[in-house]
Amino acid sequence: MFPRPIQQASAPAQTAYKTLLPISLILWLLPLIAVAVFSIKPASDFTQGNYWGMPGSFELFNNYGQVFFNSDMPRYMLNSVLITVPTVIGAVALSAMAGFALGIYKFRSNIWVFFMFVAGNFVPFQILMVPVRDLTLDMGLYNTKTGLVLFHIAFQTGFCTLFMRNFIRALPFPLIEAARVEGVAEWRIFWFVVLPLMKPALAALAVLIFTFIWNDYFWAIVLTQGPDAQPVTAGITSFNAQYRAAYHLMSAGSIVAALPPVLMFFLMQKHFIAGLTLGAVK
Amino acid sequence: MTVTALPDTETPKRGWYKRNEIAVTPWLFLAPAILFFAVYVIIPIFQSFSISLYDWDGLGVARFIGMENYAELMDDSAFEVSLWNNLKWLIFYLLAIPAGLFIALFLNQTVTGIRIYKSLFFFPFVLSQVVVGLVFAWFYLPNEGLLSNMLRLVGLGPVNVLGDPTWATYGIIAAGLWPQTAYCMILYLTGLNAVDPEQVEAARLDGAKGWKMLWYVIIPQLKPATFIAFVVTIIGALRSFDLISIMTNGGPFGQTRVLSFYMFEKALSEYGFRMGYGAAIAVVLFLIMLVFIAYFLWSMYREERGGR
Amino acid sequence: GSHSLSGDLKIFLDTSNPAPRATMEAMIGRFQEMHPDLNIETTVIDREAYKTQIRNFLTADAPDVATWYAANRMRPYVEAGLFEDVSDLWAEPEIADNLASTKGAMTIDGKQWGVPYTYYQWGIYYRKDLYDQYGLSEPTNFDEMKSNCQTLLDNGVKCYTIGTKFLWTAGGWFDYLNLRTHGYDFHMEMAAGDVAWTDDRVRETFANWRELIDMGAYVDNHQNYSWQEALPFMVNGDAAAYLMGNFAVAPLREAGLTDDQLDFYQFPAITEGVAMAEDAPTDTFHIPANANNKEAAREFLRFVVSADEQTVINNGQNLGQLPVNASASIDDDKFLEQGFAMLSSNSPGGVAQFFDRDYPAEMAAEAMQGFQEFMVFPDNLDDILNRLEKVRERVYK
Amino acid sequence: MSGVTLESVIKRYGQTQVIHGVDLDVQDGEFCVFVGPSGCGKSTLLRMVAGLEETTEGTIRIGGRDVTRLDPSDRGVSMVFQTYALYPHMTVEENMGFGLKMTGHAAKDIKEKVAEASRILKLDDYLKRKPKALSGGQRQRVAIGRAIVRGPEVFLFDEPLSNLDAELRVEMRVEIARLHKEIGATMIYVTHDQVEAMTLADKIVVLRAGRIEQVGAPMELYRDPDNRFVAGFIGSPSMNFIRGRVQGGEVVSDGLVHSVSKTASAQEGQEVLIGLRPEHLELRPGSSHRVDLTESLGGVSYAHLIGPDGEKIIVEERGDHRSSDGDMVDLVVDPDHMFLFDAKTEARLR
Amino acid sequence: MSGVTLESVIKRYGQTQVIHGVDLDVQDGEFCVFVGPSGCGKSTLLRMVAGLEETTEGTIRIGGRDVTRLDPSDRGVSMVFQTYALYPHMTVEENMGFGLKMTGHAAKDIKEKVAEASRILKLDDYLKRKPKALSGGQRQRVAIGRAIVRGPEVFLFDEPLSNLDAELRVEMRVEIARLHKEIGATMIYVTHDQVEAMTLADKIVVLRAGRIEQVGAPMELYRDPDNRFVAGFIGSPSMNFIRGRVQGGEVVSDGLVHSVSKTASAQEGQEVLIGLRPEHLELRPGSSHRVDLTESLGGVSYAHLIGPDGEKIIVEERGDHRSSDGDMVDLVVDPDHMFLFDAKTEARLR
Ligand SMILES: Nc1ncnc2c1ncn2[C@@H]1O[C@H](COP(=O)(O)OP(=O)(O)OP(=O)(O)O)[C@@H](O)[C@H]1O
Ligand SMILES: Nc1ncnc2c1ncn2[C@@H]1O[C@H](COP(=O)(O)OP(=O)(O)OP(=O)(O)O)[C@@H](O)[C@H]1O
Ligand SMILES: [Mg+2]
Ligand SMILES: [Mg+2]
Repeated sequence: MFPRPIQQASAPAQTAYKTLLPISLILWLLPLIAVAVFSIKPASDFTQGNYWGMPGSFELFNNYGQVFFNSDMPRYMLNSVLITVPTVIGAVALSAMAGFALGIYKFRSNIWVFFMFVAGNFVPFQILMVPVRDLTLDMGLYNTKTGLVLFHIAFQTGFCTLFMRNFIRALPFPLIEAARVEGVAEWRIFWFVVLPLMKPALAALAVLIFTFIWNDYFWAIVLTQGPDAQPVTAGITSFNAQYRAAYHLMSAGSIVAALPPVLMFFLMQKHFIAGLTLGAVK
Repeated sequence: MTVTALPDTETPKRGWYKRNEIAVTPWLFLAPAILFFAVYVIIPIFQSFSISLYDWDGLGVARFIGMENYAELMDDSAFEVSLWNNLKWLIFYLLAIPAGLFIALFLNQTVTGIRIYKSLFFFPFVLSQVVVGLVFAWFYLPNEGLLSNMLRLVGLGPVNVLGDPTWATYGIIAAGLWPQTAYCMILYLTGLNAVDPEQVEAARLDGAKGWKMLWYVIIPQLKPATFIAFVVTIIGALRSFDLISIMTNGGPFGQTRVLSFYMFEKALSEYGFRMGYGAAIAVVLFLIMLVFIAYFLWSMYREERGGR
Repeated sequence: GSHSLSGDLKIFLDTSNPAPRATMEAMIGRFQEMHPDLNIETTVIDREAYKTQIRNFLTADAPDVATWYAANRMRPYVEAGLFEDVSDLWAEPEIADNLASTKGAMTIDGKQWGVPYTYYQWGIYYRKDLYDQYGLSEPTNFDEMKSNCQTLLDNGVKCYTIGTKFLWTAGGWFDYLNLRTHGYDFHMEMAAGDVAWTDDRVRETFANWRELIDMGAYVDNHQNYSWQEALPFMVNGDAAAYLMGNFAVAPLREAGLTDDQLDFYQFPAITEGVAMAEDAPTDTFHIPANANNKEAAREFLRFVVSADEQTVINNGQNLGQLPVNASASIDDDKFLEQGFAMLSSNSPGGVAQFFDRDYPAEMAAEAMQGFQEFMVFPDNLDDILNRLEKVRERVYK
Repeated sequence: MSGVTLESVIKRYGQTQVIHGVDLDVQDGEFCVFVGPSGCGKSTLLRMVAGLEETTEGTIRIGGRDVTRLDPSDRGVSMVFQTYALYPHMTVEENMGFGLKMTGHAAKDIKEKVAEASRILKLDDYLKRKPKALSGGQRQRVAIGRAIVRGPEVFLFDEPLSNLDAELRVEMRVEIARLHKEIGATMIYVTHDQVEAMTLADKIVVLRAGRIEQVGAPMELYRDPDNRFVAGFIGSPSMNFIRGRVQGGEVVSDGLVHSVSKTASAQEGQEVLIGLRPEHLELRPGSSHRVDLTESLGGVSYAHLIGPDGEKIIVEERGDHRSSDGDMVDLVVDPDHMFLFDAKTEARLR
Repeated sequence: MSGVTLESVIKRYGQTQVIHGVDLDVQDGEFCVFVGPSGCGKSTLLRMVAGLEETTEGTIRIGGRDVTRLDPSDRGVSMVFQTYALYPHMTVEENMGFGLKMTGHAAKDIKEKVAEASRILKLDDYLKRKPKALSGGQRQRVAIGRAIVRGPEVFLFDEPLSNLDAELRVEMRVEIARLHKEIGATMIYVTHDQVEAMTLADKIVVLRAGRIEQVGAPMELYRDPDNRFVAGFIGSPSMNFIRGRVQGGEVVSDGLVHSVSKTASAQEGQEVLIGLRPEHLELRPGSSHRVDLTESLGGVSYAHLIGPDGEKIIVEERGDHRSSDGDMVDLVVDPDHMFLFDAKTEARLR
């Protein structure tokens, strides 16, 4: 293990390390802590220039109440859920199938189809902006959650397929051969053998895609408008436009918007990190 | 175990699908993904190429103008600024890699609670860039901002990071480095986990210590993690949009634009009606990215040839 | 409403700030009462976002009524055939007679493409208490303006607050400096692309502006702030005045400034003999060409411009702006009264819409960015003007 | 009858041919072992029988039926993989019954067959466990159980024991031998462990580079190899080879103190290789060979000799007298246990 | 002089003690092998000598110097790891020279030493390759080369051959033996393969659960084990154990047809275990044991017998007569080759 376990170091070094840990963490998360503190401050703190001091009064309920009951934030949050969840399901389903096809079968164009997904996954998505917007308009899906969902599914499929295919490829191939010898039909192999084994990958990917989509801002502003369809990232900017310079409310709004992926992260931490590294390092 | 117990399958009575099951199945499984991907990703890339040859305001009729948009780009100082900023992003965003490595090394210990520390250090990556942008914009506020306040403590004047064209881009990059460093850190943490402990021990017997150990033994073994960190960081750098949009909206006077932001501005923003011009910028961005995509695919191809 | 309407009526609004939003919703409520069978659906979109989204919903998911702005700002949509020709409404005597003053701003190619619902004066809102404290009075010419400013600066107060992050506020300063230096006609010649940005007359305008900049008249770091974020400087007394539209009054009052502290004056004269001209942007309602319920939409437009509604929605409790209907009455709000007086009697030069409404979009975008740069780095002027000239040559091709 | 017959079977991967026309007849109920060095095509051949690799040319028959173009599942074979290939998400029971379930057998039917296989393999206590919770040997048994359940005509094993440690390997080897006795099905077994080959096989097929070198019962190959390759491959430690020449009706070699009588087919003057198994050599004090190194395992020790030409020879020693490093010795050869091979073709000279 | 001395060496991981006070003296130039079952502490002990594990208590001396608290690189030891632990990103040459480079030797110097090691290990052709492009045996050689280059006083090996296949293992074993002869350094070698232990060691240390059971030369342990554990551990196949009792001055057992004379220290009436090595047993037709299975490896075969009480006994058979499955036989015991152990303490009764 590198660096050397701190347990083998001298006692002062160990103490130094253990004190340094929380200090560095606080420094690292300072911006975030600031926002959290902002979000419970009263408005008067800001007009009086008390940005970084102790809150003048404790306004947690007021501020968050304002966000939840006096703004469109709940609607935006709901939109985000309605966009994110179907996208996750769709992208994971499509890519599981595609990953299965690319990971298990040998056919001549296999690698090229695979590369198509990989390359597509890495394009700067801005290049898609104009045509995708037009396409969505043409299909009558502009400013609908469906339009956003369809696009996200398609675009995420590139990344997910890369991930799934590598995962499936790392499964022991004899499992598939054993099933074939036993006379199991191909789609049943997918359903009964491969899919159950992909559970960790599915979970990891689902969490990962969830945060990606939840945090998407660019496509939200390209393909949707207004609280009917826009997710919370776009919502937060209009929320901010509304409460410009009302830092306490903006902070509360930002924290509310950031909460679901953060919760997701803490609940599914193991899968999440597995996802990042599986998807990436393989 | 008699022959009669076996299904009578010798004759070519089997259906076409059954006979070609292995050949057909992958395509059935691929069909939906390919369809979606083609419609929303592949075809639009080519459409963008074609739109870039038109003068089109997105409302009326498009007019074919050949390479004129590109010719204009050559002479567009805002484009030049964006290009340089993209370069800055590319270079300085890569700082996330050593920074991530550093933090990973710092955290790669087994003391109580270290898992919590690791996840909290990773935390910024989960936040939306919109939130990160807001947070850092406040952090940088010229008078009230925490940064200025801290500088004041050490006797330095307040700085207006985002208002100063020479510093604004770096300020945004620094904001971007925050989550990106967290990402690289996680990659390196898992990479460090995979470093063969016996090799570290062998190196200790060989007398390698500290930096020498890191440089000669550890870093070379972290190559896969470094490669991925490199890829995601490059992609992140070229895609940077959210932060700029939130933190400076391209300003002051357009000095923090990058290509992706500039094309959005030209094509879809309040005063932007030039779809063709925007598409041309996107194409340039795509071509830059293509260098990296090609490199990535190439190294993947090399690996694949070794595989199954 | 003479007869009852039915079906759906989709209305898109960009009045996202709390006060205007409430005003509009209340007005729509009254319209709803008159037409109970009509199913009205209102969508309020963030004002900044609205500006980019309008072209999408006009082509795709068109509402029946949408807010927008007059003059050049509506030209792209008119030319793309996305707005309904409402010349028929303008032919109705009720409108023809009462809205004559704004007809020009709504006219392109001899047809009218919408109706105005409000307009407002621009001018300088200032802290009367601070002026009094330092013994200053409302300036009437540039020299007074500068000397006032110097006094304030000597006392550690900035003369003007401004937030140029979203650029357009700088456009207001250019408008006024240019209108006062060379007059309305020159300003409009420039808008039409007939004057080079490198023209000496243009440089004169910038030279005047530079005097203010060099004095340090503006708050520092204005490039970081939106117009709302610049308000606290004035509220806190760090800056004494704000060149802004009348919509700034509401948030300033909300922030605690009383009418004793807050006052208004017309932007002072610069070049002697140049007739005073003002910016008075007009906000408008349009019927998208793709609307479904154009009958109801027309009825709604009639309703909006009616004298009664104009009186209500523009009063001090609501928009706090000026009614477009000549028969409407103006609220007894001191700013509205001053504004109305100014526009009706003291702007012989003419009334402009606003920089980004009078100038073509692309030109406006580049120019306002240049203004911002100029305000931070006045030395870059030559460079900026050359750049703008290049854009002009392309845009007005 | 359900033997397996290969007729001129050829396998090509693109341009490279890896199986060069193999003819083989495995009798019903026979235990046939494929051995050969790594990469010689053992697995490929086995997988062709299973139907997992397409047969490029030739015919494969199982129980008389031509199965060359049939799907794996239609051939009536079961296969046990080197890595067991157990479905990790299913219990032992489900693993064994999975094939039957997928091909639409009744649940009761499946249960019965699984129960029987589990009885044979003593897996009753583990039926509800997942493979992860089993030891290597138990996993191996489940893999075999899964093969049994389908009641195939032919069992195919691809190095089934190579992932087990030495001790378990011995144990499972004995168990497979018992299983074969008990169910009597035809079995084809790939291994590179020659102890397994020798102890399990009714018939050993020695492969080299995609060709069959020799087929026969284990002791047949040990006693009567057809060529140098087979002779060297079967038996451990390997047979020693000494260069020699046929001269005056006898075989002479610098490595041997005395010449020995030649065999019938050796020609006068022919260059030959003399094959001598370590266990058939004796040492006596002498001068021709030097003991370079001795390794003692207790009951037996191996003396590594260096001959006059520098060739290396291993001699097995038992009993109480063992030579020690540096001794000079002569080789005593028992002519009955000597093999002659042509030095060029490496074919046996009988 | 550079022997290794351990004095009351103890290792604890937190609360659990895994080495319980080991005293050991390895002479300069000696080849010392640690054997023992998995988890007995072989690796731990070796790594304590290397300095890779801290020594909780006790003293370790190398060449007389107390190195207990020294850094690994300052102890003058080199280690060869089970997985070779070659640096994958360096060529063979760089791998071997890395240690010298780290300690600041001149490039020329390094080159020379690498060249010499590479000559000894015949690695000249591979110097520019990366480890990935080498076979297992070659990698092993590089690992050894890396150890040699540093010119240590003591070589430490932790199961260096366990990742090689059977054939290569034999080859490399011989090579390590040669290397020891050639450079004559002190070597400590961990293995669980008793053939390696027997053939390589000057001195075998048998460990069990963190304690030394017996230390001695290989044949000493084979011929004169101190207890049942050592007796069962040394020798392959393992010694057979039959329960017996001392009765009337003789040892009687159901498993033996005839009773045999007891040894001096066995008490009348004592329950004993009779240890019999497979190679020291002979069979003759009889009735006490049934031949359950025979395995023939050519020169030798093993008969698996089942005794009257169901106990299993393995007998090695050579020569032309071999028994076959199902034969009923009796065991013929040579009293000289019989060991007695106390049934309870399992100590040898001499
Ligand atoms: N898919 C393939 N494409 C090309 N060549 C292949 C392929 N699969 C196997 N081969 C080649 O076929 C030959 C036989 O391989 P096979 O796996 O049958 O050997 P084996 O005898 O089983 O070896 P081992 O004992 O190592 O398992 C090898 O030379 C191998 O390189
Ligand atoms: N880091 C550790 N913490 C706690 N116990 C440990 C640790 N490392 C080893 N042990 C314990 O110490 C004992 C000896 O382990 P060691 O690795 O030395 O055994 P070994 O004889 O080398 O076994 P093997 O033959 O399997 O390599 C084992 O019981 C093991 O569980
Ligand atoms: Mg094989
Ligand atoms: Mg060990």
